[in-house]
Amino acid sequence: MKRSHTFWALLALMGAWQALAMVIQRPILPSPVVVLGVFFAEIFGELGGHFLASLWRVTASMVISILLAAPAGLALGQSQRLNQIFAPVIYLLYPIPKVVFVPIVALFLGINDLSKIVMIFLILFFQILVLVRDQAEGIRPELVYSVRSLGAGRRALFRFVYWPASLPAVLTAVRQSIGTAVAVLYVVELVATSRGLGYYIYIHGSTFMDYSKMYAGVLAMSLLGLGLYFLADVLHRRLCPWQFIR
Amino acid sequence: MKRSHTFWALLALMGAWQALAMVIQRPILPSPVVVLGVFFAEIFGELGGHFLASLWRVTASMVISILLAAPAGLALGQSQRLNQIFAPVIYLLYPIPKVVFVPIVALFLGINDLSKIVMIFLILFFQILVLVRDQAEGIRPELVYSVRSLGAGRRALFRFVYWPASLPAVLTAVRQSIGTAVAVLYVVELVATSRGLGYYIYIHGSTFMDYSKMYAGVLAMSLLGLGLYFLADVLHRRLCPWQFIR
Amino acid sequence: SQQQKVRIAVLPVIDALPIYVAQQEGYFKEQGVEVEIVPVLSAPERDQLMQSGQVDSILTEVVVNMIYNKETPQIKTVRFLRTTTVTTPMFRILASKDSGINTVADLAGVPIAISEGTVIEYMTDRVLEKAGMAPTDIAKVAVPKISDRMAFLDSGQVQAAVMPDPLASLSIKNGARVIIDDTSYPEVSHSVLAFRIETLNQQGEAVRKVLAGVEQAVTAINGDKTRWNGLLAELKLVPEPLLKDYVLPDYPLASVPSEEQFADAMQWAREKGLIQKDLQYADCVDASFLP
Amino acid sequence: MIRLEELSYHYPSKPLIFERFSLEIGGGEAWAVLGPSGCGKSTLLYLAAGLRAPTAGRVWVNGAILERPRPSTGLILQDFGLLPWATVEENVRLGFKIRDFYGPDGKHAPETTPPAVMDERVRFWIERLGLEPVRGQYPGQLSGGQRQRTAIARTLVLNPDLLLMDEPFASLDAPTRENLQKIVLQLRQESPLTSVIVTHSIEEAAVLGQKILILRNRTNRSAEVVDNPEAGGQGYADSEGYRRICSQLREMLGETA
Amino acid sequence: MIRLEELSYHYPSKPLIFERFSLEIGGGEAWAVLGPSGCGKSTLLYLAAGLRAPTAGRVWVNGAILERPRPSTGLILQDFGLLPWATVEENVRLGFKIRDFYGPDGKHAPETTPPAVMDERVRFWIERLGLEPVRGQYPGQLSGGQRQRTAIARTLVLNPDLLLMDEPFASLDAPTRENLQKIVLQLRQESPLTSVIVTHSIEEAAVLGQKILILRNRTNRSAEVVDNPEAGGQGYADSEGYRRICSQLREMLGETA
Ligand SMILES: Nc1ncnc2c1ncn2[C@@H]1O[C@H](COP(=O)(O)OP(=O)(O)OP(=O)(O)O)[C@@H](O)[C@H]1O
Ligand SMILES: Nc1ncnc2c1ncn2[C@@H]1O[C@H](COP(=O)(O)OP(=O)(O)OP(=O)(O)O)[C@@H](O)[C@H]1O
Ligand SMILES: [Mg+2]
Ligand SMILES: [Mg+2]
Repeated sequence: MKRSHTFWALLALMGAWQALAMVIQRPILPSPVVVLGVFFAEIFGELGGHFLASLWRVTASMVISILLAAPAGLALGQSQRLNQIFAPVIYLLYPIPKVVFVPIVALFLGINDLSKIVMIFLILFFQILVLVRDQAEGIRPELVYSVRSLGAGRRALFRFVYWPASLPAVLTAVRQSIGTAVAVLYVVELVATSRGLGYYIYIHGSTFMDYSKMYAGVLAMSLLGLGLYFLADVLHRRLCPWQFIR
Repeated sequence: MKRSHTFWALLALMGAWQALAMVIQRPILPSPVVVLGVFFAEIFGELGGHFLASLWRVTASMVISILLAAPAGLALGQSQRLNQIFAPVIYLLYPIPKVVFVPIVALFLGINDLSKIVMIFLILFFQILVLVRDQAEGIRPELVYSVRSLGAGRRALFRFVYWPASLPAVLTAVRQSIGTAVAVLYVVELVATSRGLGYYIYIHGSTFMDYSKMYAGVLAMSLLGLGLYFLADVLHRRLCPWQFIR
Repeated sequence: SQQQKVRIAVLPVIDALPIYVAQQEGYFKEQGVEVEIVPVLSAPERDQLMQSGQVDSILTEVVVNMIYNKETPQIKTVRFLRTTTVTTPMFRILASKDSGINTVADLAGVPIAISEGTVIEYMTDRVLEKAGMAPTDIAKVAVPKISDRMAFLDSGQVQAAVMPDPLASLSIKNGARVIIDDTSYPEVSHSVLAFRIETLNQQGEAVRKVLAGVEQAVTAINGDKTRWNGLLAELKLVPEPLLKDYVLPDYPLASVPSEEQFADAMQWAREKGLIQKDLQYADCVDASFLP
Repeated sequence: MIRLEELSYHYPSKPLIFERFSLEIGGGEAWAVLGPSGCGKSTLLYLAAGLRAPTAGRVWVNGAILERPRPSTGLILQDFGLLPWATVEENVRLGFKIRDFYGPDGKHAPETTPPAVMDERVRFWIERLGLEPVRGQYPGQLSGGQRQRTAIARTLVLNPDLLLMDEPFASLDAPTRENLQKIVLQLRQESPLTSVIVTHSIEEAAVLGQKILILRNRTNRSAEVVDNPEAGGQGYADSEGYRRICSQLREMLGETA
Repeated sequence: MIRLEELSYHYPSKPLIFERFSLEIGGGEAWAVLGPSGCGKSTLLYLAAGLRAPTAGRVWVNGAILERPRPSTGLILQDFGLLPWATVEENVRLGFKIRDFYGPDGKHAPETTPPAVMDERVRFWIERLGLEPVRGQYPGQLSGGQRQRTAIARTLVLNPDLLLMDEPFASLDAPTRENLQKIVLQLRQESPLTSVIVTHSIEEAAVLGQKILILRNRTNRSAEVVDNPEAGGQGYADSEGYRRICSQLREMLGETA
């Protein structure tokens, strides 16, 4: 991703938004010009604080999710037996809207930052798990054979084949998680908090009906995601240099 | 996935649930025995109707999402140039909580089934797009060379290499979408509808505080997802037989 | 002349009963107006539908009406739907079982779970002030979903919360204690029916008919409170475990918030920063459509 | 048929493999390319096939500058490039499918494909290469030699007028290998075929190459060509000339090793 | 060293490749395996390496029933099996990394690995196989022969006592190939190495195999073995005995073709 492309993309989106706003002509979709004004006025003040709170929650929950879901996915992808046992459990739990667990999580963890991070984690976990598992399942058997012939057992295969082979999938999972994690802030940051972009958008969109502020919050989310994507791209180049040779 | 495994998985989850319920001892988590009773009493009546309404919405939105996002993902994965142009747009739009678009979608489509399907579609689209794109990017160049040497241009490469090579990723995307689509019913089916499992869970959990009915609804969602997963597995075996040889 | 449909977005609360009754009993039809009830599950969704022009009318409250109108007048309150009466409170401040809170004084500095910027917060401030609490002692925590508030109260994650009638009874059943309710200050708690101003201008006649239908329904309900159990069960406006003992409140006859009520709510809304400038009563409340 | 004009090529941030390298391969000629591992033999074929663009200079094929792979060039890749999701038969049929896909537009497919004979040709080559027993199997289920034969069948089935082969018989046993060499010689008699075969076997080069190009493990600046006009003749492999060419080649290659 | 005892094997829903097949390979012997494409040569190596379990019968290696790959068996796969995400050097070092990972437990790694010499051995083999110029490259950037040499280096670096090679020199040019054959002969002199090489080259089999096993393209029921005791001797490739063995092998294989 190049800076210039990002700039043009932003500009194009703003253009589309402006056009849509002019078609709709309603307070629910203010013009991007207005929103940008509000955004720059607020980002160094109130909005900035919400941004940081959300950044922390998103990052923490993503790190935890990847650390738990990626190895679990690898383990399942590696062993047909394990997968057969756990697949139904995953498939039963994945479709449950995790919001219903808010009170239960709060019961154990209280209504603090941790419980919000855990909520995001619950949403990300299955998404990453399924992706990494499916990827690990598709590894070419010849690779496995060749490394087994060098003496590798289950654990070493995991370390030297399944893990590096699944790294690109893990990075795809990271990209997906960024999108999902930021988006679900809106659900998670409604409960017993007054910090975070989710709260900011909700309070301005639903309580104050101040749509230009609400969209300034949406813009902040967008940019929060974009920043994390830049990081993910850098990470990808670092961790998988072999994917970038031509 | 075998039937017997699914059965045991269900049983194990029920056991865990029962244990948790006994620890918590609060109305917010009723015992699975009670919930099962309610479930079987309701599923052939009211709950069944909600189930069907949700089934239709989930299936329709998944089909639309796959049909639009998979080719788009392939196109971006195939061409570095296209990807460089569109990646920032995707990354800016993906993290936006799509719920904020409810009024805009309603404005154009009214408050009917279609607008709900479009909302689910908006959520699934980016998730599938990113996955399929990343997968298509990782295709071994030798395959591309060999097929180009047979005379294939861009379109034929798409048809004969990128598409079949990405089929497994599309099926992973289908599995992820099932989980996500069913879970977001809870967000989408709150607006101007009185049908669907999302509505059922919300109204019983948040308005009537009838937690056993709410969990009967959660169970129905879980099973709706599971059923769709069975379908996805069958599809996978049909479409990618080469992945199942040992 | 215009036989257009009037669409009303309605929350699943007992306050909406007159509208459902008018629909079921055919009062709207009798009046010659077609009404479509659009059920919504939460206030944000209701407002989204209104903002995108998908409905003409909403079940709401005066503070929200003011927020709608803070830039330009958009909607007007045309009728009370429910108010607190001396006998039946709308909202209660509850303390959790093991909190050790028994009196209003114990609430000082204890965060009370509320939903921000709504009549619930307004009522909490006013009722506690009236009971002698210093405004600086009133602490609040935002938990917009009633079910979350209830769960948190129940498990002690919050020590106090505001619950609406009739759900408050459920919490009480589970051991929560009533610290104070709004019967001590009945002027604050209410819900209203508000219409888009364009609708009022273009379809005034239809609005009048709607209100006439509601009036018929209110009279019918107040006249015989036992007749509606079937409808209540079907609509599930009252949780099942409470249904058996539940007594419907008295619904207000044709009326709108007074200028004093409006002024007090506006003062509160300005202090809270919900609105930035004073609004005209006439821009927000309109009694002229009442039968 | 092929003219390399002052061609230069290097992989990104790697040293030059070819620099102002010129070569002319006439129509109907049979060439072999020999050289140590890593000297650029495969790269040369990629360039001639239009799969890689030269860093400088030009590649002409049939009087036109090569800008994209020609539909009637047949290329057999060193690592086969079989589609893992297609059976042997589907892989062999792939070229026809691609032509069907575009229709005979002259750009992706020759203008003159008689589609009727497709099935017959597929069957013919599958049988000819002994792939009948595995026709329904996926590449993952094939032995090395079976994969290689599938790649050969896939190319020959399209009846190319220019055949570029990258070590096509490397994983085949002696009888199969000799049999396939015979097939190539035969094809050349039946049709006006130009062929370039990359091989690491000196004997194979001597049997199949009327001209033998030798590449070196450094930047190749000019073409070093050994003439071997009698290649492919009846009983040539037992002749004195053959043995002489073989030892000449061995000597030339030994130099670099 | 290796004893196949009444071994049967077939791939799922495929005909039997081996049926009650018995064979004994003594310690220190050098074997070659010849046979037409698809006859089961690679499969035999997979079985001997412990990567596939026989359908019936048993494989003994060093007096123990083989149940998992032995750490001191070296296997060179036909399709190399290089890790695409590791450079040449990292691929060569892989075996050591795995041993480090487990520590010398006797199960995954021999009990006696002196880790100090690791770097030295890696350097030695990379140089010996001419991989120095590409040591930092990924497999996707290598030529066919470079890949093959990397796979060879990866195996030899571990100093195996049993070396199983599946067409290890197939994509190498003649000088490199001869050079590597010499290396294998040399290894055998230096250490008590048992080796089995699968090849499609009759000459290679005759040069390297003291015993030559011939497999057929049908169910193999008994081992057909040609003795070639002088293989590997100085100047053997020019001797009369060599030529006789070669033509005998050619005849035996020709029969099946
Ligand atoms: N994709 C690539 N990126 C960078 N370098 C490459 C790439 N492909 C090949 N090379 C390098 O270019 C040189 C020539 O490679 P090429 O494949 O043409 O060799 P070759 O003559 O076919 O060798 P072999 O006989 O071993 O197949 C080699 O040194 C190789 O390392
Ligand atoms: N994974 C597999 N599944 C099914 N059949 C297989 C599989 N691998 C190999 N076969 C079949 O088993 C037979 C023996 O294969 P093998 O790879 O051992 O042959 P080979 O003797 O090594 O041949 P080559 O010289 O061509 O490499 C072949 O007919 C092949 O089609
Ligand atoms: Mg090559
Ligand atoms: Mg083989």
